[in-house]
Amino acid sequence: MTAAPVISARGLDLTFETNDGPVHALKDINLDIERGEFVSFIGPSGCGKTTFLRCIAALETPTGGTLRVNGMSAEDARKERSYGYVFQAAGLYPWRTIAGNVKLPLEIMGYPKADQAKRVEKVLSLVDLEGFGKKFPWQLSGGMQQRASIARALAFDADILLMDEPFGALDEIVRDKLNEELLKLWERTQKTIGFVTHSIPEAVYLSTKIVVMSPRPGQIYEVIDSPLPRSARPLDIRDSEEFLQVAHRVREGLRAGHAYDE
Amino acid sequence: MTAAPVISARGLDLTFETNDGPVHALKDINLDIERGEFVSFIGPSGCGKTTFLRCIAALETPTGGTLRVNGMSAEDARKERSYGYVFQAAGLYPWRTIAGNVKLPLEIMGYPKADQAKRVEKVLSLVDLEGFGKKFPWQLSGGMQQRASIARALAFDADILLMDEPFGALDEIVRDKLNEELLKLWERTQKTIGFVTHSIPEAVYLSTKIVVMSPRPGQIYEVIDSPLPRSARPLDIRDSEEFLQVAHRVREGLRAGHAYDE
Amino acid sequence: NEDVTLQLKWVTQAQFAGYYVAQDKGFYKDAGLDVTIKAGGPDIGPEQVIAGGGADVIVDWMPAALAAREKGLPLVNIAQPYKKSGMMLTCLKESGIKTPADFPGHTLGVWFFGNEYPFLSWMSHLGIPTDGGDKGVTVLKQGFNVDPLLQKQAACISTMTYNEYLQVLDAGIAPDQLVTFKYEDEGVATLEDGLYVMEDSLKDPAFVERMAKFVKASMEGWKYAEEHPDEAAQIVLDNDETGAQTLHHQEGMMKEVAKLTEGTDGMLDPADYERTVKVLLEGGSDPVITKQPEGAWTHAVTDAAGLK
Amino acid sequence: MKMIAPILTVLAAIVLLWYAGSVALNAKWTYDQAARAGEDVTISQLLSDTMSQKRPVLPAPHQVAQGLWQGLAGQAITSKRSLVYHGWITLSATLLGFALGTGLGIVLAVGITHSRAMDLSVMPWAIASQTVPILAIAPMVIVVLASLGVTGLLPKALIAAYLSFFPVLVGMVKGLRAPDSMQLDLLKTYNASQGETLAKLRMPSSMPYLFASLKVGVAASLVGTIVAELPAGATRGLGARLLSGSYYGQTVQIWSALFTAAALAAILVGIVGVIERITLKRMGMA
Amino acid sequence: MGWAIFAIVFWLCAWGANAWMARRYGHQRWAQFAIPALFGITVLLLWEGLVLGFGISPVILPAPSQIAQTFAQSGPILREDFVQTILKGALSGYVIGCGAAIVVAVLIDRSPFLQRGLLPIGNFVAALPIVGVAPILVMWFGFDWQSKAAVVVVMVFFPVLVNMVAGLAATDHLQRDLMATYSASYWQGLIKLRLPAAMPFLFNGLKIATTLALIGAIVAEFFGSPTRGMGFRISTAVGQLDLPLVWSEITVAALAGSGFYGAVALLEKLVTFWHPSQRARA
Ligand SMILES: Nc1ncnc2c1ncn2[C@@H]1O[C@H](COP(=O)(O)OP(=O)(O)OP(=O)(O)O)[C@@H](O)[C@H]1O
Ligand SMILES: Nc1ncnc2c1ncn2[C@@H]1O[C@H](COP(=O)(O)OP(=O)(O)OP(=O)(O)O)[C@@H](O)[C@H]1O
Ligand SMILES: Cc1ncc(C[n+]2csc(CCO)c2C)c(N)n1
Ligand SMILES: [Mg+2]
Ligand SMILES: [Mg+2]
Repeated sequence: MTAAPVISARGLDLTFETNDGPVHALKDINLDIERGEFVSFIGPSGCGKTTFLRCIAALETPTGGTLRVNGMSAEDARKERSYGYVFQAAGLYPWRTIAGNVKLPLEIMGYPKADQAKRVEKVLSLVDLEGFGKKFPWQLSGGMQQRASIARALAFDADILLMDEPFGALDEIVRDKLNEELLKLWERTQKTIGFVTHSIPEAVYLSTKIVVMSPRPGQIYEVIDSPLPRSARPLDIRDSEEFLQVAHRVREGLRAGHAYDE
Repeated sequence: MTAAPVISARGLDLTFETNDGPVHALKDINLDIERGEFVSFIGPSGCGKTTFLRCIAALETPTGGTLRVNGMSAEDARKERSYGYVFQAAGLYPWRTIAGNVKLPLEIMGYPKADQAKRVEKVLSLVDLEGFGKKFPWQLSGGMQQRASIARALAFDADILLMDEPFGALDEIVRDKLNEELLKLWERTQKTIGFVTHSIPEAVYLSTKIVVMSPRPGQIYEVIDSPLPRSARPLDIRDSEEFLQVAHRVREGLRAGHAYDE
Repeated sequence: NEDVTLQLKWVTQAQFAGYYVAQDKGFYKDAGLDVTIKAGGPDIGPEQVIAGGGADVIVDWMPAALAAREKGLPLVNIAQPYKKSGMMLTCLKESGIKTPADFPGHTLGVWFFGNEYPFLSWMSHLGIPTDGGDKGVTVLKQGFNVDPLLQKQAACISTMTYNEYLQVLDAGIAPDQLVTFKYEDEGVATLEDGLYVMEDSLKDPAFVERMAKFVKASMEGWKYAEEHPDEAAQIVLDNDETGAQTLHHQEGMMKEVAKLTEGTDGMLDPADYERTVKVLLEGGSDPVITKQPEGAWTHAVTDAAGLK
Repeated sequence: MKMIAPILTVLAAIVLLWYAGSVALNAKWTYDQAARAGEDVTISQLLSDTMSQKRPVLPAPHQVAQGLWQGLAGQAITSKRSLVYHGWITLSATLLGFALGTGLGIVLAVGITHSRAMDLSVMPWAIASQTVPILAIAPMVIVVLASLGVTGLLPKALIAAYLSFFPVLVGMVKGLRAPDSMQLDLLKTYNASQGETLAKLRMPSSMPYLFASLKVGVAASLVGTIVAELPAGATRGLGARLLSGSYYGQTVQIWSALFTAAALAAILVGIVGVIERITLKRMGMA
Repeated sequence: MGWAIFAIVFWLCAWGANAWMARRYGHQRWAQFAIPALFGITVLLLWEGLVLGFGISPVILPAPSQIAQTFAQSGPILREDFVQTILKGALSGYVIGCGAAIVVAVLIDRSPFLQRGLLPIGNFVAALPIVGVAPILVMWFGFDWQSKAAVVVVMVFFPVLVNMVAGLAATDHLQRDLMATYSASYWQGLIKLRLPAAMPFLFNGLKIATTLALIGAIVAEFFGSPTRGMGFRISTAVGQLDLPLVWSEITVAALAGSGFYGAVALLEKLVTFWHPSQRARA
């Protein structure tokens, strides 16, 4: 490809200093993500998926290597409001209603008032939370809170969508539905998506590229390019031969990552 | 069966009052759970799984119906320390280290000091967190926090184990491992286990009984008794015909529950 | 030795030199007494202290003592070391005030906390309202010091000849820049700094005897202080626990105080008492006391002390 | 070093403003005096005079510094003119009062969070108690206590405690109620007793509130002691120094005592802050 | 003696009744008034009983009945003083002082430089004892209510500052990270996140400040005032041994203070309804 990658990491390193000695969370990460790609991260718990996503969003400062986003530093990209981020925990503000929480980024980014209400309504219905706009976060179930936080990240038009296990607390049916919706959104908007998941089928179903990571120190074990067609992925593609092959490769990689562990 | 059920709900009802009108979270729940059963709850997000588990643990007071645990009220059972509870969110105390969090119930229940340290070590290694005892919760990844909270509930010997999506944030490999460990523990200790999950295979693999719930108002759609053997369930049982049949039934139930929704 | 606790009306200063001298020179000890002198302050009502049993005898001004008596606290004057009143109103000449007739329209600083009675009597004598109207004066509750005058927040302030007036001079304002009105000269003087005890306690002859010794020794102290003002000032200074006083100021104060205590042996002159009562009763619409007090003084103690 | 530069900068700014204030506020007296003497004032005369008045409205910084130096270092520390001597007297009562007040505040807060009867009946009266102007009843308290034979440090400490218990009470009630329902539910499943819930959950999570309250409380305690020193005979302690300075218009003495008191408060607050940082750090919260 | 015994017995009974009421009806509205009221009546009765029973002199401590009488007779005086001290002195000082503290807390929070430089010095200045400050402020701002308001400003500043600074720091990592991903400006982060999160702390400070404002305004009048105001009246009445009037003024102060505190607490309930400490009792 000729266009410069949207996200490009070279020799990225990150070590946390803790009371208990340093933790080497990321080691020598090299990765390019092109515009419009859908990249999934998968790997054992604690292998640095969240940390890497946070580096991309400039929430964490790498202790080594370089990271360019949209041709600038991650920090500058953040200032340009290039990211929509779905955190691993919902992190809703308790003093705002669900609708208020979803509206928050719109207020901050200065969307017109009328547009705000429309968008809130749209994304809330996208995640099946119509009618819950006026409730407060603590009045919602865990899965509903997670969906609200997804709605919050989808409410505005960010170039790059970073999602940290967004569907972890959802049942298969909703998950399938949201997977489809996400794919539609992605096709429609040509966003670049970074997606952390623990579900191998989910990763394979959604991604154009799957990054398998291994822990201690967190590093990239393997990058698998999906041979599945880029657009038009019906849910039953998951029974196809190709799909199962990729899934198998991912599972092997994951297992190997765990083996590292021992 | 002749023995009285450990948990017995009759016509259980629960309505939350909110700023925005009442929410009917549980409606006419009837369910018996025998000693030593492993019961999974599955259902769309917001259907009342957490609420029902909380009722059993006497953390929520039903607004109607009766609920008996071990032949007494849920409240009395709680006072007898019959429950180990894994919450949907990890809920670790931020001012305690991981080991300190796991030790908390042991301190409260007055386990001898020497025993405490041994148990903490044992359960931390059970959930693969050896060496993280001295870290604080915010220094751990999401999945590690969840595992710590599982360790906390397993550290002491409760009769009844209530687990609210304990493995939601874990990858397949760890999940499989912990599933096996949990089954072993269950067989060894003959605990009664209530288990909320969104994963159909997980529910089928683990349970003797699967409760499928549907939302608005939350109610039991179907109770499926597993035909799988009670003990000795190797992981590959998941490829067996019987397994797939049960899984299919559960999926149908779940789908029907969602249909309710529309 | 017998114990006596004396509660002063104000902080340790030469105003109470006699008692400190008597203590320091051993006059009390010689009389067989162990005297504890408790300093006062702006928030200490000696009347309250004696009512609460915190003192045997107090130094008080007669207007306050008589007012307390009417309120149901039977205080009795047993001796009167101060013959004359040291109170006055000090005005800046530049305010244009020359006589009391010029007061209306001006702001006057007054001490409250039981010290406002003489002022209020005087104003009602003059027929000047104190409500701040055009024809009357605006009254300020003056704090502890002379700043309101220096800052020109008030045209006149209350001063004692022996203390605040000296401070005004000390601050750098010459006497010829000031106009003063002594209560003594305006015919509204009331008795200050007398010794008072609870009426009940006088029923006990032993107590009268003890007070007699106390008054006698105190008067010896006063006489000594009048004769040795500089030494007395030093003694006062030594007794000041705050360490705030200066010798210069205490010496000045002692000299002025001596002018007020001279010419008395400590026995209350009934004529002075009558004059004080008259001034207080004539307080206009809001007199300090409403009826002639009964039994508010006694010579029993001074007689027993042999002061003549 | 990171601390010093900003403090010095702010300090320098304050001193400058202060000098300007001295000149502005003291000018009136200079002009008045000149008018009385029939003289004119030049700018340089104005500057030098306003910064060296005996009874300034606002003493110049160097005058206060001189007074402080005199009071702190210019005397034997046992001398009645030593600010160290008076400061110690105030400090000892402050600490005793602070300990009593903090203890009372915490005990009441614990009671209030555990007993609805106490919540409903004590809180309104604790509030009412604070609206009683302490300076008004302090003399009576001192008189009553003295007649009961309680004298010396204790009456002052009691008044200091009276002022400092309230901030601690308010903060701790809030702090003890800060744990969210999941944290409480966890302990419920263990059937933890109220005492255990207090020790293992409520206390730790109230720490940020507690320390904010302690800082206010220790300052309040100092104020209480100083207030109590007035009617206690106004003989010893910084309160007495303040007051007696004020009788004799010794502005510099007032300001020196004031600064000593404020420095004491700042040090006490600073100590609480250090303890806070250490505690929170050990709790992994800072 | 009989009086005293009766009072103590009544006290014990009322305590029992209150505990019972709180347990049974603690969540009902009437009980939330009845319980503190009964408690208050008990205190007053105990007081009356002890004063009568032990024959305590009214110049030391007057009986509540006597105070009530004076209170009823002194309406105009009490009202005049209330307006002077509370409405003019305390309230204006409270608003200015709390406002200033909030602004300074935000400034401090904004700039690490100021935080390191201003906070220690802020601690210092704001911890100046009222009795030392009051005479100086009277000298600067005159005898009327302005100087009282200035004293109140100095008094309330510190508690509000400390709490507000603590409150502005009371957000968790996740909440702040969210703002960072939106690249929210400083002010947006402040308004949308840190101010709401600081509210539970701020209200702590504001509540403490209500009572401090009253104390400040009243005590400042001890150091010079016009011939009205609660502090003036109290110190004058103490000098005149008119203790029932003193306690009447104190009653006014207590009522006003409780009302003031109650109003702020109500506002707190409305603003921080989402905080666990408020939700738990809802
Ligand atoms: N404290 C509360 N106040 C008001 N409504 C509540 C409260 N807790 C739960 N609910 C409502 O009760 C319903 C059931 O919630 P519950 O948490 O039991 O769902 P759940 O089945 O556990 O869902 P999930 O899988 O998403 O965790 C939801 O509609 C939720 O909004
Ligand atoms: N703030 C921190 N301080 C210290 N160590 C940290 C911190 N955040 C993460 N770590 C450590 O970094 C490693 C990687 O954490 P990270 O959260 O990236 O894992 P993850 O891949 O997202 O795991 P999971 O799937 O469980 O969420 C872990 O070992 C964790 O303990
Ligand atoms: C609040 C206050 N009340 C009264 C006085 C007056 N006073 C009582 S005794 C005495 C003699 C010594 O100067 C004086 C002046 C004051 N100054 N301040
Ligand atoms: Mg993670
Ligand atoms: Mg749930």
